[in-house]
Amino acid sequence: MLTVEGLRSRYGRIEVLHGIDLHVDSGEIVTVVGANGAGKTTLLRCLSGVQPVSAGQITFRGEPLSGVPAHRRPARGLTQSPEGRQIFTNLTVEENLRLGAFLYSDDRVEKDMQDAFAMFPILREKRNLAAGGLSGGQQQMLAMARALMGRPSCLLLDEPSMGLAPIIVQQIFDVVSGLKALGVTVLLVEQNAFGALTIADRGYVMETGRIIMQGPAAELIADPRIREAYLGI
Amino acid sequence: MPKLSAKSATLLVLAALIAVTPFFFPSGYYYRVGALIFVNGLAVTGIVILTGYAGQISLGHAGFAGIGGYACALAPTHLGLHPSLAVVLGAAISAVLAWLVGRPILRLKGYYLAVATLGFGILVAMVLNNERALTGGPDGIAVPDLGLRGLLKDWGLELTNGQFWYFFCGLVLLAGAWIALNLHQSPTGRALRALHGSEIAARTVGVDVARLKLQAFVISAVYASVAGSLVALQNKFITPDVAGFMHSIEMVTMAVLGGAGSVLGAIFGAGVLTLLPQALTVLAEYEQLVLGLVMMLVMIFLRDGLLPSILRKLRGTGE
Amino acid sequence: RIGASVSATGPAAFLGDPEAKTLEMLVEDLNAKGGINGEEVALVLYDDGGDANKARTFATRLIEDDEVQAIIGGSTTGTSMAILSVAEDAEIPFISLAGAIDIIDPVKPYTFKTPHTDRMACQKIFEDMQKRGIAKIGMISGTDGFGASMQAQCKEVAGDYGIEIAADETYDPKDADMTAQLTKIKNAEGVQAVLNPGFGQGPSIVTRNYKQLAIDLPLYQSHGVASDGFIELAGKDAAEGVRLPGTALLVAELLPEGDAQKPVVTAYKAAFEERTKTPVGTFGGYAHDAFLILTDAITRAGSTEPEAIRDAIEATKGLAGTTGVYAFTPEDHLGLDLSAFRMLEIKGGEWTLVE
Amino acid sequence: MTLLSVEGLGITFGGLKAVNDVSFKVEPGEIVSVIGPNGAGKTTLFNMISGIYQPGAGRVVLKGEDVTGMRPDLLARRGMSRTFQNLQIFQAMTVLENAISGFHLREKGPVLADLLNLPASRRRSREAREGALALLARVGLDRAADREAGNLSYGSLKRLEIARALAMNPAVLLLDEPAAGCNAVETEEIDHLIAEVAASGTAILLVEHDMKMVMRISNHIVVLDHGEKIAEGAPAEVSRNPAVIAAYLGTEEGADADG
Amino acid sequence: MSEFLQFLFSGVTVGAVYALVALGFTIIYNASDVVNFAQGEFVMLGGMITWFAHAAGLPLPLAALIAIVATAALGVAINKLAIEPARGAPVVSLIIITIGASVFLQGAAQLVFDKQIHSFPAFSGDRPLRIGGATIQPQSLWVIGGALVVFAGLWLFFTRTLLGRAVLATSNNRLAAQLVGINTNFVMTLSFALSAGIGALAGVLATPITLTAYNVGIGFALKGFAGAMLGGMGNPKGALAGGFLIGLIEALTAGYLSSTYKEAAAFVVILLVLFFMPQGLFGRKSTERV
Ligand SMILES: Nc1ncnc2c1ncn2[C@@H]1O[C@H](COP(=O)(O)OP(=O)(O)OP(=O)(O)O)[C@@H](O)[C@H]1O
Ligand SMILES: Nc1ncnc2c1ncn2[C@@H]1O[C@H](COP(=O)(O)OP(=O)(O)OP(=O)(O)O)[C@@H](O)[C@H]1O
Ligand SMILES: [Mg+2]
Ligand SMILES: [Mg+2]
Repeated sequence: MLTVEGLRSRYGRIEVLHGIDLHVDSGEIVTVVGANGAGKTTLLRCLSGVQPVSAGQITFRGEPLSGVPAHRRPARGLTQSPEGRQIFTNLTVEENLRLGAFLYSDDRVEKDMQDAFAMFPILREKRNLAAGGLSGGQQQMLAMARALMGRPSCLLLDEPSMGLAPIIVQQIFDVVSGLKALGVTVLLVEQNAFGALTIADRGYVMETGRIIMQGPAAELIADPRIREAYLGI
Repeated sequence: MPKLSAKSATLLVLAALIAVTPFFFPSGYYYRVGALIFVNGLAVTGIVILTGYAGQISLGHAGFAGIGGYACALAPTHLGLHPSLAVVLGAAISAVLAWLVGRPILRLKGYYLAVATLGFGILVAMVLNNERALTGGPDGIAVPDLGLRGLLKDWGLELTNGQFWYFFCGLVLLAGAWIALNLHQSPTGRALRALHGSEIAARTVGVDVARLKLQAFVISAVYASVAGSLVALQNKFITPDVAGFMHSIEMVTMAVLGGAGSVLGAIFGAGVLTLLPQALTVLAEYEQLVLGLVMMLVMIFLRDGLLPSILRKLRGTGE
Repeated sequence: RIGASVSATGPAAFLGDPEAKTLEMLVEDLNAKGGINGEEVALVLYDDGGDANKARTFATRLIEDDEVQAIIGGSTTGTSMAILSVAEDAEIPFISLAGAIDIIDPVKPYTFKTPHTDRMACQKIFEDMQKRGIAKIGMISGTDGFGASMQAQCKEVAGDYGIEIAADETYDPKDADMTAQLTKIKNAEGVQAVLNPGFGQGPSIVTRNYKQLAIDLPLYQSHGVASDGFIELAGKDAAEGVRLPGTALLVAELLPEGDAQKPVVTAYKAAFEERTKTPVGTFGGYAHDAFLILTDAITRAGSTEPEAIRDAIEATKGLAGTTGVYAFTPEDHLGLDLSAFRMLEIKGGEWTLVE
Repeated sequence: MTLLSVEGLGITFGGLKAVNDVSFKVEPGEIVSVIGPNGAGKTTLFNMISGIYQPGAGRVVLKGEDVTGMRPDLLARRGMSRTFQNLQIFQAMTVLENAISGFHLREKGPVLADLLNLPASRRRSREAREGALALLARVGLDRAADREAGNLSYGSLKRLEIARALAMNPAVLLLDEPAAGCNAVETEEIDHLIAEVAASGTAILLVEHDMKMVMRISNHIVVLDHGEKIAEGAPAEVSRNPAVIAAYLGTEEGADADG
Repeated sequence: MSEFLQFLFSGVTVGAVYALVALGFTIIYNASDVVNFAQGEFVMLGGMITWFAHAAGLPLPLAALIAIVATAALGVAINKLAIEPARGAPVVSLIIITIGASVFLQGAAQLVFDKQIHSFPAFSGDRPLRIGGATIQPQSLWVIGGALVVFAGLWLFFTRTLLGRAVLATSNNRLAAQLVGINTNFVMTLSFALSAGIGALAGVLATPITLTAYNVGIGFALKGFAGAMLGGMGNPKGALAGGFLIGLIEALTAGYLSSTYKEAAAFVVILLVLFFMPQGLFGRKSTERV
């Protein structure tokens, strides 16, 4: 579904991705783990088109994405829930959700919005509050819900569990697993590597802009190097 | 290579420019232009402190230039002060006024601060325009001679009027730049730049944000005031235009165009925007067109300002 | 070489623009005719945008860099004052195009001016008011240099004509509506006429608002709006009956045969309108006259030495320009008297001569 | 004398009681954690204690002085320092300068001295700089010292904020989710850092969702839900409290599930 | 009483002009946080192009339409050529670009047209309407009506349409806007077209009252900006209220206190209001939390 070959990207003159190869098959959950500054966020930004690619090829559903501007990618089914939440702080919760489905008409949106509220009841309570007034975790939920409003076929999640209470973290991972059942493909970047690897099919490990290890999630969890470097066990 | 601090480098470059360029002047007129660049550079250095460091926008700084200028026109005749003391008086009045005005309005942010300072500038310009009995109104008023040139002559240093003002303004600019550069790397300067980045975080590390902004405002007002005084003394005549809205805009534009974050950049901007109209006289009616175009192009392609962008390109570490 | 710095742009563009065009036109014509004393005249023209500081820079440039022998310019009083101090220092003759009396009073060795002073305009108007038995007036003045200066002069001389100023209002040159001020004047006790010193769009709006409020007192404008454009902008109806002190230029056709100014005025008017397709106005006339005075002086001096030119200007006698007939002396650097003004009235959308 | 005591603190936002009548005490060298579901009012509580919000009710007492609603910069002088859940970094400054800014109170002096670059001003600058470099090394950012702070990754920025807060050498340090965005190993490093700081006598008030970390290092835990304090006590106690499990942990082993 | 009424009419006439200009600021501001200092030039162009086309023989309505469309197109061009290429630049840089655009347009206008003052006939004649002893020009009613209609349109746009919200989202968080599929470039283009069009409309409606010339733009921009800030930048309600308020303060000050310092009064009121309401009358507080 999503293939990345030899991807390089830079901020100014400093290259931070030095040739990434990775692929996500349809209906799979794939997770990327790695230390702070490894380049995980940059990778996702390249995929969603907000970060220029200096070399390499991204193919989505068989078509190259180069030249497709960021705002066209959601229409193709590729949606990102960005790092740091990036909600519309001055708009209400409901408006945030509505904009998540910017490409769709009202009737369809109504139902999705109810689904989102069902998933995160707190958002229903706060629907008319400016999103900037939400607590950090609530904003995180909103960011996730907003991404889902776009009904992506491939969802790019950047640390969706960050700042969430344990009870909700569990729920988020359940949601992601549930997406799989709906046929949604997920590329998940997580610092909570244990949680992520538990629900993922496969995983990649990134270090300073390179993939240094990959394999089925179960194998990675069992790998002592991973356990020591990322799981702290 | 012995490491030269950015500050010394900036000052050296400036001093060298001031000292060396006169050898290439084809006529006395270039001294005049040079002096204007230095005066504008001085005013703009104040803007660097306020806007570049502290991130506060003022669209009314010409008001302080007006105060400095008219102090030189009025204090000698009405108070019998020597013109050089009038400069000090003007700076003092500007500082006090900046302090009084700044306290309430510096609580405002962004455009709200811009409109408040704009209002202040317009009020000053309006008083200068309308209190004809005192200020001579829109037609302007004469300013007494500084007398320093005569003094130098007595000491055996004979300079033309143009030369005198060129070197005098150059020296004042050097002093102004030195102070602004000191500030940049000092604790106060860091605190200013910090509150620019995040006021809340600056507060939590103990920065008294209101007080610091006020200090920056007052300092930059003094810069503008002294610049205004120098214009008045040099021209021996002053009109309310110095305090006008367009002059305020011009100051900000010079700073941003050159690179508001750095003193040398802003002075460079002052130079460009002072020279440009002089260079464009050959194009006469196309002047405004070209000026507007230059402003846009610079900001599009050298968005951090002329000098920083050029330097970065030269060093080869840019985007 | 002649230098010029006028305000072709900026708030005083109404003044500077026709001045610049006039000068360019005259130099071309002159050179086409072979120049002065067989030498071509070069004009160096700068636009100071109405800013005194810039004007001073350009004056310096004209003298030190372009090495001109004389300067024409200073559309506004502020710019004129800036130029004159440079010109005086360098001892270069300077002919100002601005109104204020301070420019030549006290007389400075190298400074002259062509327009009548504001004070003369006030005097002319008050003379006319006196004739009509008006003793109490309201004033509404622009806060620009022109309006403010004339306002002050008028207030000074009003007493000489037994005229009392019962209401004194101002407006900003960019204002869009003056009904508030006019209402105040209208309601002021015993006002018999209204005087509006100003230039630009202000006076047109005043005139329209005057009509809107149906004020039926005589309205006097200043020479600041003496051009056909004013009638058009204020509207024929609203402008009906407005009086102002103008120059011969506006009433070229109405001048009696034999009027000394008639030939100059008609020639300039025809040439200017042909070239620019815009109606002539008083200000272009000032530049015309300045150029005339200067070339006349250079011709007579037979030299381009600044001092010789200055002396020749001071010896000018009976030189008919568009503004009036000039006669300079070492003590009088204005060279005009009240007779140069003619009281005009707008009737049926046309300028007419009063009397 | 108690270092910091929070007494009946409360605030409402448009009818919502975001924090209601919360009290607790913190002693020097103690690590007190505040936990609770998202939206429980933890950050709001921090914002009131650190003077960013004016409390609607209650008092904050620091070293015996009532400092309720006092401006953050004045609190900073009295020894309070904090980090933010929504990063507050001086983006345009270098990493080093960000850290130096934490020394503001110690390095600031008369403006005039700064304007004229007097030796005293230079000395203060130099000292702050040295201190900052040492701190950056402690949080593992020494190699990034001269980079523009805005260019760091999220996790690095979190650590930069901690360094800046530590630079103040505070008596009370408020940390709002310091480990968010860090993986388990990085979190452990932060753990150690916090424990070290506490051992030096600084009182620490911690908000964190990483239960492993909370359970490991806290001396005392305060649990909030819907703005109210629902439980309080030692880690072991709290983690067995049914109300806490229901509202927050999900399972008794909430801490484990959270990897 | 009739005196007061006259001052009031004077105030609303001028105020409506300011309000129209202020309304023009809101859209671009809402899309990008940039106060477009070239807004005044759009007003100038509206007047000048209409005058030019009318003088060239076109009927007034057609001339006005051409002016509005042409100005809107120019707005788009400015966005495409100057704003879009500078994407990601700090807000001050963008402001300088708009100031540059303003200088440029003014320079172009004096070349393409001329430096004279111009006007064209009022839409419904010059016969003043008498109300309670005071008079008002029919054209004033056009301007007031224009301001109200534009206000209503903008208000509906921003509160009732998805596109309006997309505009707000773009300035609030450009990255996120792109990620949900908003074509932020299109939003900017649209904003410039609308802003410029509204500016031109202001010029068309106001010129019979205020007259026009190549250099009137700055004055309009200044007053419109002040009005918009007084009301709270970005909010159509604020722009409307702020514009009218400034007009009224000026007229009442001129009527009852001093015509010389009427603008001073306006700015003093602005300073006072901002002292107590730092976001203007209707400005919303940013809800950024830490
Ligand atoms: N805007 C930027 N400008 C310059 N460099 C940047 C920028 N953003 C990130 N970087 C650098 O790129 C590298 C990769 O950063 P990235 O944010 O992708 O890391 P990450 O793996 O997501 O880390 P984290 O887990 O901390 O979020 C880091 O070295 C970072 O400093
Ligand atoms: N400025 C505000 N306006 C309106 N509501 C607010 C505001 N600030 C906070 N709230 C509300 O107060 C409640 C508490 O928020 P707070 O940020 O303190 O939660 P928290 O405990 O820090 O949550 P998290 O763990 O998600 O960060 C939330 O429901 C939030 O919506
Ligand atoms: Mg990341
Ligand atoms: Mg929180």
